[in-house]
Amino acid sequence: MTADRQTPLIEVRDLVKHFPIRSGFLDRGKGGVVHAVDGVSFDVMQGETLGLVGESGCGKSTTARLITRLLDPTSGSIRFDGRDIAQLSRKELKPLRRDMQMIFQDPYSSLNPRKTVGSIISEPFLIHGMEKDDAKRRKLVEELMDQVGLNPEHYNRRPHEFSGGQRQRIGVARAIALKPKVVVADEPVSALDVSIQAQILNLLRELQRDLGLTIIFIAHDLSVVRHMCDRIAVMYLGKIVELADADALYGHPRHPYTGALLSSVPVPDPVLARERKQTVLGGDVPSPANPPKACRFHTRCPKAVDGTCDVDEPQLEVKEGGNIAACHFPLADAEVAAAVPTSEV
Amino acid sequence: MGVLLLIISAITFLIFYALPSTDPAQLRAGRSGSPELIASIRHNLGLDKPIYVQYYRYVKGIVLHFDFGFSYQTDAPVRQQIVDRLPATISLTVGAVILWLTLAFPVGIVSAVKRRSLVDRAAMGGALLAISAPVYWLGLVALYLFSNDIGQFKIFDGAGTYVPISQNVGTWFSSLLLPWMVLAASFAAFYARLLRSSLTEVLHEDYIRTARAKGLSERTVILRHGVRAAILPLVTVLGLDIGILLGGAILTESVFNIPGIGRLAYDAIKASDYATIQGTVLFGAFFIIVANLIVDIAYAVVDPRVRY
Amino acid sequence: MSTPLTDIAVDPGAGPESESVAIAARTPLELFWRRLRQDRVAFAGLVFVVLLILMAIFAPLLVKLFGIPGPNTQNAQALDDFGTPTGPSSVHLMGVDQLGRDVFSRVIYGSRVSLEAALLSTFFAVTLGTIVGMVAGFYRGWIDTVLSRTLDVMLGFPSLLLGIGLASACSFGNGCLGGLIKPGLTVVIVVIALAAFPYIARIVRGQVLSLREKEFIEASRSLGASDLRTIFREILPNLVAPIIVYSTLIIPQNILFEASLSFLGVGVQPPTSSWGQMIGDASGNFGEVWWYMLFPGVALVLTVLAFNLIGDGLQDALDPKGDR
Amino acid sequence: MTGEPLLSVEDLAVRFDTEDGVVHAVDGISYTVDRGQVLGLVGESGSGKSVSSMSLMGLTAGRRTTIEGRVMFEGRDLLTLPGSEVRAIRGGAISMIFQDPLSSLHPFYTIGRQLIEGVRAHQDGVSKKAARERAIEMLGLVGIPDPRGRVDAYPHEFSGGMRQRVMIAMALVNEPKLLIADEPTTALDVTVQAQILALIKRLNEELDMAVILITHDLGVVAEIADEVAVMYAGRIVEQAKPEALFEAPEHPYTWGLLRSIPRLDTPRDQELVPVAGRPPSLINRPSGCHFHTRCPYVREAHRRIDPPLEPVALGQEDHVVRCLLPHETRLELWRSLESGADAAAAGRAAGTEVTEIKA
Repeated sequence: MTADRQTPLIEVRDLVKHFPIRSGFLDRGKGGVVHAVDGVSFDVMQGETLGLVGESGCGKSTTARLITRLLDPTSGSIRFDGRDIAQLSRKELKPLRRDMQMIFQDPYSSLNPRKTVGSIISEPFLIHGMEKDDAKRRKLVEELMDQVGLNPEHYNRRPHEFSGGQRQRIGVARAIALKPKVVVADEPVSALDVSIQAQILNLLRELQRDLGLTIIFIAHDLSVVRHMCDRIAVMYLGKIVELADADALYGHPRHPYTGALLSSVPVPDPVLARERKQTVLGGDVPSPANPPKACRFHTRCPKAVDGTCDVDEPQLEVKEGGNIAACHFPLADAEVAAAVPTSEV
Repeated sequence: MGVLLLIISAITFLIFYALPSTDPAQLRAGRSGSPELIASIRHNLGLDKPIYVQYYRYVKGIVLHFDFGFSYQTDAPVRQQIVDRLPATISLTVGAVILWLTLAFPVGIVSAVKRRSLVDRAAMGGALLAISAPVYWLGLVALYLFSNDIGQFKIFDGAGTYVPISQNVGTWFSSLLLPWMVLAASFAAFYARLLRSSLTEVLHEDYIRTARAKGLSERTVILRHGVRAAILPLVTVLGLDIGILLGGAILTESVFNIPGIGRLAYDAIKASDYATIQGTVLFGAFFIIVANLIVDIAYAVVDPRVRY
Repeated sequence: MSTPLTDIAVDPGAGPESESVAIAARTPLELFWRRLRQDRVAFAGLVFVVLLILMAIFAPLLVKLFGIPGPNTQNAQALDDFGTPTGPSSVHLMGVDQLGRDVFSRVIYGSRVSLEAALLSTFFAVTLGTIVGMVAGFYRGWIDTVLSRTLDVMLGFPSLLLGIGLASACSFGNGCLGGLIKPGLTVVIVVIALAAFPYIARIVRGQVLSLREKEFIEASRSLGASDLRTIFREILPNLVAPIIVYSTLIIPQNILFEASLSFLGVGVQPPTSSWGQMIGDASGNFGEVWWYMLFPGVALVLTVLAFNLIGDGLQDALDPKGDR
Repeated sequence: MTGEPLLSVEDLAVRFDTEDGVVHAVDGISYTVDRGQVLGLVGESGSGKSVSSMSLMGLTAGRRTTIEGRVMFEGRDLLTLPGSEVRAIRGGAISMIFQDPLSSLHPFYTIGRQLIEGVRAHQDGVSKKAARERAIEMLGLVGIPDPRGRVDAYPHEFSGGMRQRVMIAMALVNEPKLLIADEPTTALDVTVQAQILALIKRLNEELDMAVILITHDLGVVAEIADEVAVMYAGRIVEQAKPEALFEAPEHPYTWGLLRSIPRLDTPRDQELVPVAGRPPSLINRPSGCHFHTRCPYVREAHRRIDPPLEPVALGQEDHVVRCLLPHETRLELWRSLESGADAAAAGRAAGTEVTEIKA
């Protein structure tokens, strides 16, 4: 939209996070590691919404927590505004936290049940020693409440007095309180009833427009991601398998996994559902503790070729149509057209 | 496990050798012991050595010879005393465990299934009462009411009638009846409550709904699917309780005058016989640790998700 | 997804939880009071305990009011010609003991020891247990390993045996640790607190471990909150309710523990009266002087029962699944 | 067979007595399921969709539960049958699968044992061996690789999708005529969801087994349902064949559901129109039309009059709706909404007043 979107605000390079497996009583120490995130690189441009999408265990939430440094990366770099924050100490990170905020998935567990809404939204100011004047701070918090569509009169209520959607608004208000540059939203609507989801999605878009936010939007729901994001990275077992602009990704996915994902999404249109030739993948997502060799998708891939896909790991490269994908045998337009409801080819 | 015992032995050693303001040597020498006698006893017992040397000797004795030293009171080896007293304690424990489990299971299950019914309320009220009564008082009341010496209703054998099972099975059994019941009362109550709460929770689980949806009879649902999962917390507690009781049911053994390990410890305390006290404490800790290990194994047997 | 305390509207015993309905909001505290008030049994326990505490505080006044002798007044006339104590009479409602002391009076005074020992030891146990549990649960890693192992060791002690040993070791002369732990009530309180705190620590640790997984802790960290702030502002307020419940649940245990120690003669030292000690004294000749065994025992059972009732009631009231 | 439906639910009501008052979880719903038919029950949490179907089988029974109405299955009323006969039907002619396959399987027993148990509970005199063979056969039928080798595994040794297959196998052991699937794919990943839905559809066709599919996901019902009922606040507010329901929905709540979710089959930049407000309390239900508190097209009378569930128009008996707006207005409103108008614009186009609903 603007020139801003050419400047990367966050540059992630070769980010890796391995979790040691804690095992039982006798085989302690023998345990391996979970390859939660395994060499992920991408940029987040100023003012854009980048989507991270994938199924459970793909590492999208871990990636979010690495970027916000709620987790320490095993290796790799995260440049935020030109500065590598991957190895900063907690003390060094504190000032940065003002610029980077998170919205959490579960509106029930993300708000402390023992605190009032006012004190929850005041928290960022108190932690960062801003707005020490109580009256001023209260006014600011009430403005924030108004901004996210909450009644400021409910300042002294506690989270349990609100519905799921309203609670999520409280979480949003807390996240934007310090006017951050980036907001990382981790599955912000997946715990909400469908009729409420749109309220929060619309709110996020509105705030992005008004505040010039950069958003990293994490979700498993491909329809939601499509609606919200400018660019999308599809993750599978700790790696990015495809990265493209939203239109390109949904219009002509190149990675067979992306294609299968799109093909699997149930569409509320019985006619379309009947006519489409669905690609149903076999099996489940393999365990990230023991990911398949070479191309991690080869065990489920309808196009996998023995001797290539299970031997040679494909690298991310530009494919036809501008998508960046890591695949030896990317989808052709004809295959896309048959299976993907969003196909534009 | 060995480490745990070592730590416990060190702590008990500290408590019984370093803490007391009374001097063991003096105790041993008796009230009229001359300073020379005390000094020689001290030397003989190694009490004039630094504490770590004393501890080292003590541990070495245990590890190499299973030797807990000698009683200050009787000069008998502590180990022998404990071994002599063990059968009585085992008799008391095993009988009580069987009794309380046979009581607790039906009561706990019925209470959980008929939650808030009259039966449940009565059972749980009684259980709470039983938990609230100290075992020694219950024992005294039971003796006062039912023992065939001083009792108002002469039904059971009284205190101090214990004989080893090898001597006379019938007398052994009848002498232990009252202690078993008294000891089992509060445990049965506790287990019934524990089973009730555990089973109540389990009955809310999704797999219970599945079992019902399969069309199984309510009996199968509760006994096979519910109780099986609900016994898990009981396993832990049972292991610990057996361990503790084997280490000496001090109060019960005192009240009923059963010559078990608890009684031994009690007498040793009365006589400030530290070597014996320490021996029994270590022995008790040993049982608790073994019980814990067995619990861990039992867990893996009950719950296939647990692996070792 | 976790369901908060207050959102349970549909009877979970009957209906599937996925259909839980947001209903009229109510704070956990309100819910708690409401439930507790409805629980007549627990309420009776509460009334009993309040009366008991008043009795303990005003014991001297009560004794005067009833016009009975003090707990240590020996009335030789109450012993019969053979020196055997006499049973309940209009003068001595609960009879007298071997020394001719009024049992009623001693039972009243005994409440002081029971409550003092149980409440103080519970207080120490809860304080220590909460701190240890919070540190272990919050920091996890090696700190947790060390603390948890230590707790395991402490739970691995035969606590009564050890308590007896410690109490007896410290009950002579000037006590132990250079007189820091004095014989009598102090020893008893220390022993009980030491025996009880690992339970609290374990429970608190478990609670903290699960709270720690809640996203609001993550939120607090992502805002840049310090550990201290997270512990005290986010975690501790959520621990208050469970700590209260478990405190009320260990008070009766601790009362029994004190009584057991005193029963065995290693607790509170004579002539101070304690229920357990009275029962212990009576155990020699309860065949004849049943009243000296009976009344302190009844007082003990009722007190423990009352605390248990409260504890049960609190637990039920705070149980999010409470179906009543 | 005759035209008699397999299952006929008449005026089913389920109430829970709670501390806060009586929860009207299901408030008089009626529907029928024919042999081999797939009925989709759609609704959000608290709409009563799960409670209603569990109640058919007595699975919500409890001291504080009241169940009223009639549930006719093969000529017998399930609600008045004695317990033993209901049990014979449960897991026999009617079986169920649930949302979370991990918690729905007993963690301590092998899946083989859990399947065998189901067989032997309903078929007298089946030997353990025969039951085991049946279990293995079913595991194979639902697509578990190497069923003979896996039959003695424990639930925790399976993945989420495989566990749901096990659940389905368990439901199939006694050749049910009706399968009630309660959010069977909600806990699963989208690729696995596609597998499970395909499996259910296949079994429905091959075994001529009727299915009640309960879900909050309109996409899921569109995939496999023959008939869709939309539930709100314990009632069915609209019911039709999927083609009609998705093409020309007539209830404002259905519109809300359809317009508030981002979809893959609409333009990317299409505005989402959320349903305003929050779901109503089932204890103090709104007066009149239960949806009036969230409906932009509410009129004064709607707050008083409770609309019946009736055909949308003469001659369209198989499309019923519970709404007081005139049929033409509804058509007009949906037409505008579908072309991207918001509620206000749609109201203007349809010539009806629009009320702003506060969150």
